[in-house]
Amino acid sequence: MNREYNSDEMMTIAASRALSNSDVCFVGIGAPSAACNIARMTHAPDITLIYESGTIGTAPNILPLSIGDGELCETAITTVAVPEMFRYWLQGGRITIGFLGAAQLDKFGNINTTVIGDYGNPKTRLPGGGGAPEIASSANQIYITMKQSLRGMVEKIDFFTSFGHGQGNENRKDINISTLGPSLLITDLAMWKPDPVTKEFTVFSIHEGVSKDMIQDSCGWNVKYFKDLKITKSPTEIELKTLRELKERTKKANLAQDNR
Amino acid sequence: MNREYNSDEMMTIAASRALSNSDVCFVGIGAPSAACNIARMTHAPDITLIYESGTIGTAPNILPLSIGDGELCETAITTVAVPEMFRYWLQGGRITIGFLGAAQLDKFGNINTTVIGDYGNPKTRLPGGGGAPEIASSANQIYITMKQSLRGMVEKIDFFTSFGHGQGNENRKDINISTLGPSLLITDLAMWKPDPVTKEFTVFSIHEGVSKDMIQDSCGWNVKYFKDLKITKSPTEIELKTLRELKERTKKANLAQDNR
Amino acid sequence: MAEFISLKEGVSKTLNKGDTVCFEGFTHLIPHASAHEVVRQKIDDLTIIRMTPDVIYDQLIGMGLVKKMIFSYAGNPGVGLLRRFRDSVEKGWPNKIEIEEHSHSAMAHAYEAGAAGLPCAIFRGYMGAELKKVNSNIKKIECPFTGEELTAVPSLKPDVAFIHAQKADKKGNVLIEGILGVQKEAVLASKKSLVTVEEIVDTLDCHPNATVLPDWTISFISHVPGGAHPSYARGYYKRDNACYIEWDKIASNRETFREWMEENVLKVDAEVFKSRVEKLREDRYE
Amino acid sequence: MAEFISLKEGVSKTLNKGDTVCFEGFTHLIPHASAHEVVRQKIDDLTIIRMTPDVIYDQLIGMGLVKKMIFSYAGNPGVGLLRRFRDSVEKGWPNKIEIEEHSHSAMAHAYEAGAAGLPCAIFRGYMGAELKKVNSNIKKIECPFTGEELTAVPSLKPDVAFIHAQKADKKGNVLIEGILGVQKEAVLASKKSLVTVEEIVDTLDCHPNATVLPDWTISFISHVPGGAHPSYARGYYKRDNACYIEWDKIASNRETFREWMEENVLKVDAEVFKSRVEKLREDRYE
Repeated sequence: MNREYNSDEMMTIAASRALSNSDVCFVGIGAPSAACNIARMTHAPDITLIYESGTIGTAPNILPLSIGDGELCETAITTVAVPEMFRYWLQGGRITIGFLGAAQLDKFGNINTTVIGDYGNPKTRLPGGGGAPEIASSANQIYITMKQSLRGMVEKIDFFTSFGHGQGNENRKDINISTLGPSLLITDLAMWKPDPVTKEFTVFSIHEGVSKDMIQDSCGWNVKYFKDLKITKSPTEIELKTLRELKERTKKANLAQDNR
Repeated sequence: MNREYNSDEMMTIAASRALSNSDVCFVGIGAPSAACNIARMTHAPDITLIYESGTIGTAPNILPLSIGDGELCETAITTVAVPEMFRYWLQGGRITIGFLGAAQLDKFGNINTTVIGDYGNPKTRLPGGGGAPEIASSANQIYITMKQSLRGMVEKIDFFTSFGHGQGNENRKDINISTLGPSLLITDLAMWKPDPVTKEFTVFSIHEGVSKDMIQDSCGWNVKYFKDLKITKSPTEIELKTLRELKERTKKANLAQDNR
Repeated sequence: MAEFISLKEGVSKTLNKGDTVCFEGFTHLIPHASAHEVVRQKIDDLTIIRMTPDVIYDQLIGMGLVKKMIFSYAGNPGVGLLRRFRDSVEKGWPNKIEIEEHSHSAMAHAYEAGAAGLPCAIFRGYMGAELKKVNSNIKKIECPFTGEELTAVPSLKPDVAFIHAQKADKKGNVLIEGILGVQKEAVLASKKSLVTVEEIVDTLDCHPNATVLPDWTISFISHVPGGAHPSYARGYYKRDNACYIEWDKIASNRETFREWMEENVLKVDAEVFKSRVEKLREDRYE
Repeated sequence: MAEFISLKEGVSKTLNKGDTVCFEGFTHLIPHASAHEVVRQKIDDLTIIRMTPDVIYDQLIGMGLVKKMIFSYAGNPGVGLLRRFRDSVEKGWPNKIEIEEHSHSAMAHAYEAGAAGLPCAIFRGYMGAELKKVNSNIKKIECPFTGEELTAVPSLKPDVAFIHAQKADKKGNVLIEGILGVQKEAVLASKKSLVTVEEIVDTLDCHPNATVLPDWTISFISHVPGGAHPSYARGYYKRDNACYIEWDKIASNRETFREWMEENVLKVDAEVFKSRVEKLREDRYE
């Protein structure tokens, strides 16, 4: 197997490592979905994955294209109606980790997936929040994963789709949110966690082969680093193999449909 | 078959006649349950019977002892959880007739099944309201069935478990209840419906062979009669046969368990 | 993650003196074995919650373990009144329990709100009904859009929920089928839970939308075949209606009640339930 | 009581110009055939509701039939943005639709409240989120017991709900299995409903707790095999992911969009759906 890997693969694998067997994970589609399933297929076989379509304890063999693909239901422990999902399972406080992506993110973990420009007169109308506004406050912690870009990681987001640490410090407590909020950011270049006081996302681990310049050049805010900065270990053979086989199976399954 | 019948049989059969194929009936246990099932087994095969245990469209072959007997689930179109039953089905306004019994009843159809005597220091503590308080306001109409007695049909009930027409007249509208409330009372002696103005239960049909004295002697309020008073037709052969066979099957099924 | 445990140990690890506890079941799947174990362990000062307190609540009250009961219908289903409950409320024997009384709709909404992590439930209820005069946990709330006056009750969040279910798989996922009652809500609303099951199987292998409680929502699972008797477990055994009718006689007298409890609860253990349902097994009638 | 009817007649009897309507489906069982029939009948001035408006809402908007949309996530699932929705909101083509935007949790609670006959839903939501600044249908409400500030939204009560389901029995009881979405709530919350089904069977013969809508909760049932395509129907055919990816290209341009609609919607009828799923039938892969 080719042990060379790209930054996307590094991102997904680094994110997967942050999950454990005892987590109950509310999974967003895209990068979060891949990371969660790699975790399940490698070191955390007992992790509980929940998709907002109502599928609880799902174990897909291929990556779903949407949050409601058939594979999710077929492999789930049970599938509940969507109102129950949001009421009993998310709002009920049963989720340990809400795993989100972002179109725009600021350094306090606030996310915008609603609109670029003015809400009433948008430059780009994005899909909107979906489950995110309540995932952000009901899940015990939030992990965020996204590729770095100046367009994505910005000083000021255009719209507060979901609340991270707000203006930082104790802002969450100030508005009576009792959950931890964004506690981990995994990009294609580094791992970030909030500064214990200011709550500003701060790099604690740089992926192998990445420079500080690369991180700053693709981030719209002034990047800070923890003192005991680490290097993220590159993907192991088993991690890479699992990820690539998963992507291959997924591609094949989709092709099977296309070639009709 | 013996065409002689008792007043209990008359009551059940008279009650069953008031139901139609298009009714969606929330069924209380005891007399209401027998009446509803006789209707289903005779002239209203398509009637929908709902028990508060969550069984929708049930068609038991024997009478259940409780509201949650296995027979109800086995013969139902579907069985939902109890919260859904009260939320989507009762409160959702889908019930055409709520069929209740009563320990104490007043002439305005107000029902007491909570307590005889003072609530805090009761003479007899009864089971309580169960579903009745909301059946009384959410079902489109309420049918009540009970055997007449001076203890049961009283001028003043000790506790308002469920609201009928309150103090009469437009009292329901006054407290913003939009459903019709008690619209039929079937006793072992007569059929009653509310006076169009005062809402006082008034006899419109006397069961065959019953005298006005018999009705008054077992009723705690001053009985009134509609002008065009009718005679309730005695049970037909098919009605009696259906009721007796149902009771026989029920007895047999229970004996089968007892003789173990 | 659910831990498999004996009922005796499970009860002692789960329930403490003074706890708020529900033993839910709506005619079907009533956790009799668990309640009897609580009686044997004499865990008292309890606040007991149930929509339809019946025989086991009569027993807990009669044995003096109860401080308060939150309920909506206290009857022996299809038979009549609860004698021990009445004796407590009417005559204060063995102690006068405090009661918080609701309607079914209120309790169902309150369990739902508990499962949904909310502090209260709103519904259209108690219109013209007198309970709201004697229960301060029934309040008004106004719809901010229509101005309609609705009713609010606090959500139910017991310390412990006991339920009985048909099956658990080896991982601890629990399946409930048939009349579902409020058991799922009760478990999700409670801090801790113990589920007794008829059977432990390799995999549940059930309908994709069947009511399954994942293992991580449950504290303890005990294998107690027959544990619902004289209630029933769909697919396993029928309701023992005769026992319910008999209970009316047993409970009518303090002496016969105590004797019955001595013989049938205190002197035995959870194992007896298996034999009690032997002759009610469904295959006998099908 | 549900009436069996052709889709064409059913749509014309159910939906009127100016109505508030939802075509629900959460990735699974999306009622494409019904939406296309609405397009053919040019019923306009609609307020369309959906948690996850996707391709069919893009189509309704692009065809100029929509006045307002109430929603929580407007995307092409797994693919990207909705081009026709964007063109309307950003450039006003063919008209600028009004939007009322919520979160999923808010919409789910609002459908539930609609089904439960309540005027509003309360939940713990939008904490720190900006939507409540731009949507006046998000209000505060205080728990009368704890004082906690909760959020209220008006319940959803559409004039008409369109859904697609696996089966109806001959009486008109409808079975939904797999990913259930909010379809049951949507039907129960709506004044009228039309259900397209894959199959009509003698009896549903299903699990006792399966999601069944009794015949008397439904206005019309139409037999439209394949009626969810390119969405899927569990047990019948798989999701046509390629179509969703293709839609991104088709919808990116006003001209290609109009042409596609002309060829694939306006010039055909509901019969075509059957053939569209022929090669996606599940047995091909199992």
